[in-house]
Amino acid sequence: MNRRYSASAVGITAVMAVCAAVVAFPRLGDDTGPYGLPAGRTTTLVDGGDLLGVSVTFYVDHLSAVMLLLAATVGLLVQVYSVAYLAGDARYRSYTTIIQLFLVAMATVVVADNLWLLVVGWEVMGLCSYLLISHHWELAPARAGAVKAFLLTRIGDLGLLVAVFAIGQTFGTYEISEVLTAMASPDAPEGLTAIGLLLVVAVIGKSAQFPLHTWLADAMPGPTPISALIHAATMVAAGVFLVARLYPVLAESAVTMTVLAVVACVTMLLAALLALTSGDLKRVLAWSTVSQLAYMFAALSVGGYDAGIDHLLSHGAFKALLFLVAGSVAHAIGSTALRDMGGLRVAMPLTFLTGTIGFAALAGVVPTVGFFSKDAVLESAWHAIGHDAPVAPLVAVVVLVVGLVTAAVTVVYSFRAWSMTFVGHGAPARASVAVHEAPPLMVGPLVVLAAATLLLSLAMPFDLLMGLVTTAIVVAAGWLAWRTMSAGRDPASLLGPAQPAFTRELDWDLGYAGAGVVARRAGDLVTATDRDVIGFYPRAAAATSVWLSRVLARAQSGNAQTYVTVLAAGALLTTLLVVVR
Amino acid sequence: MNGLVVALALPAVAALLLVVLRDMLTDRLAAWAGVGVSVVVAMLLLVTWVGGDGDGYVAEVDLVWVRSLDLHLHLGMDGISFPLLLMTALVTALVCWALVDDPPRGDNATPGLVGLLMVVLTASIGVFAALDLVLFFVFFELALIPMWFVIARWGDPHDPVGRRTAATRFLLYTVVGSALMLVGFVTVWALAGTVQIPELAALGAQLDGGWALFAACMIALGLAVKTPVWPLHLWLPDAHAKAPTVGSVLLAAVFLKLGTYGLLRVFVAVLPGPARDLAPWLGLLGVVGIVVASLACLRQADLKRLIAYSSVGHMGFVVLGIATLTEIGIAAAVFASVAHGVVTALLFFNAGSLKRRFGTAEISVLGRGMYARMPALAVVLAFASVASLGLPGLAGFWGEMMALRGTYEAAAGADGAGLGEALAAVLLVGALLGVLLTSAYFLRVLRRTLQGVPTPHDADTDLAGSERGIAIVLVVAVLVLGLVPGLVMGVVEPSIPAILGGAR
Amino acid sequence: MPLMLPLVVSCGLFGLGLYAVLARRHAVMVLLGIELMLNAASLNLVAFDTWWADTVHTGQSLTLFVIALAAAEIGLGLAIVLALFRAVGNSDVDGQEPPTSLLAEGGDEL
Amino acid sequence: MTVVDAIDWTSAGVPLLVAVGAIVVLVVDAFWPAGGWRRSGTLAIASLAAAAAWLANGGSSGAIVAGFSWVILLSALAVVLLAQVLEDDAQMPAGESGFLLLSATAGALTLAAADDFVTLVVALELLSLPSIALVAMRRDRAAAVSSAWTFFIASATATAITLMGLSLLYGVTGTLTYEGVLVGLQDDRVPERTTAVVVVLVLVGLVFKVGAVPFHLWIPDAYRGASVPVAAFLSVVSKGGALAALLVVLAYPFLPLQPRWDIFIAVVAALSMTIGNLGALAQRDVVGMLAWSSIAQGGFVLAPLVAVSLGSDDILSAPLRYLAVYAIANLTVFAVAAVGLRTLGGTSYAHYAGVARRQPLFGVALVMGLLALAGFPPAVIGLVAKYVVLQPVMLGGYAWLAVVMAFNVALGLVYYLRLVVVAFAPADRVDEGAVVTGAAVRGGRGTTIAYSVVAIGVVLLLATSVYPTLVFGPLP
Repeated sequence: MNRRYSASAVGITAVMAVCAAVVAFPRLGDDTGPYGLPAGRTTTLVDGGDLLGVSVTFYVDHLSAVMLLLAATVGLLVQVYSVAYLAGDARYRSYTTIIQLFLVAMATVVVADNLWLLVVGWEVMGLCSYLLISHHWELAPARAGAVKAFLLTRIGDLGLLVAVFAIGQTFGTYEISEVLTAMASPDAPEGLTAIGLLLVVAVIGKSAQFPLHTWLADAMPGPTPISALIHAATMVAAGVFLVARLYPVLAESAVTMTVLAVVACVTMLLAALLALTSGDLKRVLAWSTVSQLAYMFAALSVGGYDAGIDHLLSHGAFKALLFLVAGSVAHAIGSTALRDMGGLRVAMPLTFLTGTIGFAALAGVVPTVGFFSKDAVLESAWHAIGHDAPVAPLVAVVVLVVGLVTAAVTVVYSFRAWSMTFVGHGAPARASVAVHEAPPLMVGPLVVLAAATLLLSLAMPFDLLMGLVTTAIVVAAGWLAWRTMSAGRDPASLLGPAQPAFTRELDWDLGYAGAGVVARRAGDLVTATDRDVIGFYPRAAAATSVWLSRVLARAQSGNAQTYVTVLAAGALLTTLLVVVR
Repeated sequence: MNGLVVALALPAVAALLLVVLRDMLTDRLAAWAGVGVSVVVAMLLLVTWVGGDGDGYVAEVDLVWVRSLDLHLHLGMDGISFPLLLMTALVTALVCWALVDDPPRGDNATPGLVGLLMVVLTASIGVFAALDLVLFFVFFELALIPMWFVIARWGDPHDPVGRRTAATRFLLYTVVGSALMLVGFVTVWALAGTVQIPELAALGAQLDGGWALFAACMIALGLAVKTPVWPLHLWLPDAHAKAPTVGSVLLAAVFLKLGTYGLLRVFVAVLPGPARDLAPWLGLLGVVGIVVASLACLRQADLKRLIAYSSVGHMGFVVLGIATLTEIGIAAAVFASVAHGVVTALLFFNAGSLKRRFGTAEISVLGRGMYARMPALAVVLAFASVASLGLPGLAGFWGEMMALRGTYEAAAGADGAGLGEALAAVLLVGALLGVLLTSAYFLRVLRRTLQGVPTPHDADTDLAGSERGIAIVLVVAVLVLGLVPGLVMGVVEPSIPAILGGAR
Repeated sequence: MPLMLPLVVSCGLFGLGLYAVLARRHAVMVLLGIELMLNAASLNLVAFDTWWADTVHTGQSLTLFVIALAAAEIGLGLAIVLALFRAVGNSDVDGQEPPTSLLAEGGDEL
Repeated sequence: MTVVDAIDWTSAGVPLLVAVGAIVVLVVDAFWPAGGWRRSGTLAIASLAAAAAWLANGGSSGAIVAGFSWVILLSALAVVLLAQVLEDDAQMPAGESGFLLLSATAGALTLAAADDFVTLVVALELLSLPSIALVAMRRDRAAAVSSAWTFFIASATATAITLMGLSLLYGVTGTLTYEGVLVGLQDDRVPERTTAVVVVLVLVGLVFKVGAVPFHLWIPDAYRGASVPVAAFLSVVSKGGALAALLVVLAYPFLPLQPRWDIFIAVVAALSMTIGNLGALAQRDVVGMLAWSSIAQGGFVLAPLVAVSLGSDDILSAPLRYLAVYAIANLTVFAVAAVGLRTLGGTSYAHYAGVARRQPLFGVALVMGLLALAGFPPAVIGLVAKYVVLQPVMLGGYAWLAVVMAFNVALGLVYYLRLVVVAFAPADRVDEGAVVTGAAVRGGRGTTIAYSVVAIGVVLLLATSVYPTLVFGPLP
């Protein structure tokens, strides 16, 4: 049953990937940077009229091409991986269909010229994310996580909606290429802070940045390949893409960029610390994703446009790899909790090898792609100090410092997760069935992504000074982590008394729960108001009518003199009426 | 032969024949006859529209009806009414189709029920096509009593008292409102000396001052009950919840649109000056409706009531769009009306299917894990919910988006907007909160019913027969409206000046 | 004769008649009351006729009509009183028909 | 010196012909008593037809009066036809009934055509006294006499008040012709407040006949006591005559005081429709409901009178137009009640449960008749009639009255529709035990004739609903 579907699923995805490649490769050379006149190609399919401003137009440039290739590659690999991972799953068919829908939506977002088209893709991605997170809808965490993911990203989406309104109002067009042209012209509009802040709200939701950061970790009950595709490589990175796409609009306002930088710094460190204390491999990876996305935003906020995009690409590769590794491990031992793991390097050598490459990239170890791209980010912050950057030098300093600290924390939690998963001995001893290497269809994508993690380095820039600094940090932090682990202590304990708070993820969810309670109370209030206040008047009117009706019927006593009394009194009163008037 | 007149008369004749020949017809035959008539009506409307020269009103007829009162049989359609007309005919066809497999209770009751539905169809076409205020009013009222019978007779079989109460409440709310509206119409006549809508719209700007405001208030009250605008919405949840599926669908898809259409055609176009005075209030009530309805939805235990309340919210967007008095807002009103008709019809058909199976639409009774128990039904319900919560790319989004955009434009100080900048900004935030809450309650429904560990039930049977066909048609319609919004916008856009002409 | 005098008398007559109609229990007294009210009007008419020196004597002619009407009314009234007496057995005018409940039982459809 | 103007035979012809018919009926019945209902009916129809022919040949003083006369004549014709149903249960003596019916009709016609308050008073009594006698004549019900007594006392008191008013009016103006009063009232020698009181006193008698609150208490008793055709007569012919007189009086002699009496009419109208509708809400008997409903309808028909001072023809004819529609609808429903009393055995709602299923004509008649009274489609004509009476009210700027009317339209629908619903109750909802089948007999020929009134009413309502010009066109 599944085999037939799987062949077609992979086939269709492959065709889509090829199409994406055909579209993308010729445009890889259009790299004009953020401020240049749009160099990409604009294609119009349907023109939706002036009033609505919706048309089907495409704008493909270097940025789109990179994103397209990333999405297509990871998508195809995930489809292949899922054939084995979800073998025997009753809902495999809907699963693959939704993945394809997701890939179409992602492609729409990255190639859209019309902002409404982008919005459509943007939210369809959110829907697919929701549906795939709740793939195992029998499980309460999956249902809860899906709802949370949808609602929190929807907050951001509303920001995007209003941002698009504002762009339309300011620029008189909804075409991105025309907006960029307007920005590149000498008489570019000014006062774009509002638009910029609204866009920041949009990306905060989609990319799970502080303060809407919690949904991504809760999205982990979804199937692991989905985490790799949607919640690591593509959808969450769409926020970064959006900032990059409309970079001139955001960069026009220092306020916007400062806010973005602050959000990125807070998220970066916070998520890294949460990753350090998490007891679940997938949650560690999720928090690390949040943290790494913050790196990208940090880069963009200090003017490191290329660094941000490079880190997006490299992160897409190594985080997809890590999630697939986690999936492979979970597939083998049936759990994603770190305490259930350990010593898997023997049983799962290939997974171990590729996982090690992935963790190394996350930690920024030479010569993985993570090393280069993270250096680029930090270098752009360094460069922003004293040069003409979108933010004040002080902000750039903060970004640099926080980036370096986070790099150290990243090393520690990467080492912690890696060693708790693969080193020592635990899982094989505890597992009821023999743990063995994942099937070839799963290992294949791991190898491909591991190779990409190493080979993409060739395309990355290199800055010697920053490389030395970060390598020093990696060595020092790695040594610290190793010392702690070999002393038999969890590196999370390095946080000291703050550790329990981070383990509880700072109780951030209480806020959302509180909002939910408030909404439900308000709902009760509204229902009661409808019933007892608004509903009172018609009910009272009806009851009064019926009562009066009975009174009138009773007044028909049949007594002629009563009637004449009323008649005479009526004549008197009506006469008075005329006199008084 | 004027296609519009034929489309108006055909269902009426069909209703008469159905009632007269009811003993000769089987249930299925009567239902198919209803489908046939509605489809023919839809075709006629389409052909007439396409054949129109696109200038002014298409298929306009203007015959003297009551000479001494200067009342005319004045009909015509333009870009505002045509989408609603077509939607009405199609939804009626689907409603009749649903009766094929789900005949009403009672011996050979379908001919009677389809006859009533045909009357409703005539009435709705009449309202959307009328260009004479009194004619508009006649058709506006014509649909009421048939609908009362539909709800009171074939409503919830488990609650005979409740369904009659709900039907009566629906009737009385609407009748009080519409009687006041008649007072408004007469006031307009007293001021302008005519009841022909095109003439009134032409001299719209001259109708101003206290009496015009009085007329506008009366008219707005009547239409607000129908739309419904908070706090005049109380008839709606009961009526929808207790009505049979066909009734709920028609109420939601067609009846509410009579109100919104009236707001456009009569309120804004005929009384632009007072409409501008009242717009802030209308907008405010619209947004309060959005928020309040979505909060109420969070606490509904009955699926049909929930969908009904969600209609209040969606109509809030329509009202908000109208209140902005911007071009985009007017377009939003029409688009959202059509989209709401299609999406909510799908939701109600689905809820009706469930109620037919389980005897109730209580979420707690329906059980969990419907994805596994009734996959097609569950997927359609999920699709409809997602469309209703306004996912871009589906029908529900564009109307909401345009209404919000109209509000944004007002907040940004667009010329001629009906809302002040500060108020518009507040309303925008409120409406956005409503959007978020809308997502929340629909996800709650999906989580409660479709997901979770399946609780198998004897009544679990997936969509079959006409249910399946209806779902397919509506899903396609939702997708088409969502993916090609320009289709409707192309029709609506040229007619917007006819509505806003006086207001500018 | 000053106009005021007949007017005052007429007012008194009318009041008296109305009182009789409203308060007297006996049917014949009620009929008498009606007669008094009609005559009060007649008195007015005649008085005004004189006061206006009406050449067409509208007041007087209407008075004649009123007398005829009064006769007809009393005739009809007495006939009804008679029928009442036959049906009920006395000519007290109140409580002829026991107050029946006009609210029939039955489901309230609306 | 001519003290009496030449008698205006053109106007007088119509009521005279009817009055002559009345006497012929009485005389013929006195000498050849065996003729029964068929003969008295035939004679009555002949005299009404003769009057109609006279009217058709221009026998009227004005268009509005002619319109009212037509409505009165045709309604009386319908009532005469309807009265044939009484043949089958011998409730009333045929000859006397025919005589009284025609006398009262003559009174109503005179009332409409009067142009002098003396004529008005005589006509009023000519209308009242036979009506009271008709109520009292029902043999099969003791309550008939007592309700006739109520009717009589109330009517006599109202007449006395009107006469008192007239005597004072005479004192103020020195004349009782309409024209003279108009001139006299324009004179401001007498304080306006005083003349206003006088005017209201005069109006009491007429408003009483229209049956408006607070002069309405006799109506429910009289309608329920009288036989159904008589109640129909009271509700249409008697009301129509009084309304005509009221319109003429207000629009012509009393016009100068319009700023004073408008509040009287408006308040009475508002009270009538509200209290009439409220009273009807509790009724579970067709005739009882129709009684209260006619009070409410009286309010609707009075309302446009507030604006007669605006003087346009449309405004003057609004009450007439409403009355015509009301007459058709009300007579149709009364016909159903009259025939129903005979064939279904009673007039309570229980007798009517599911009647539409057994007798479709009744079903259609009730839908069209009741909804026309309520002012709702499919009885479009009723809705247009409501529009017609709203027009003058709004033109006059009586917004509050219009709003009251609107609320009453809604209130009225409740009880009108209730009977429709009862009649259309599906077979499975009709509890067979609760249905009072009573003397469910196929009536004799009299019933058949009465049945034809139902059919004619239905046809008229359907035709005018499609094309209201049918009824509004011929009227001024």
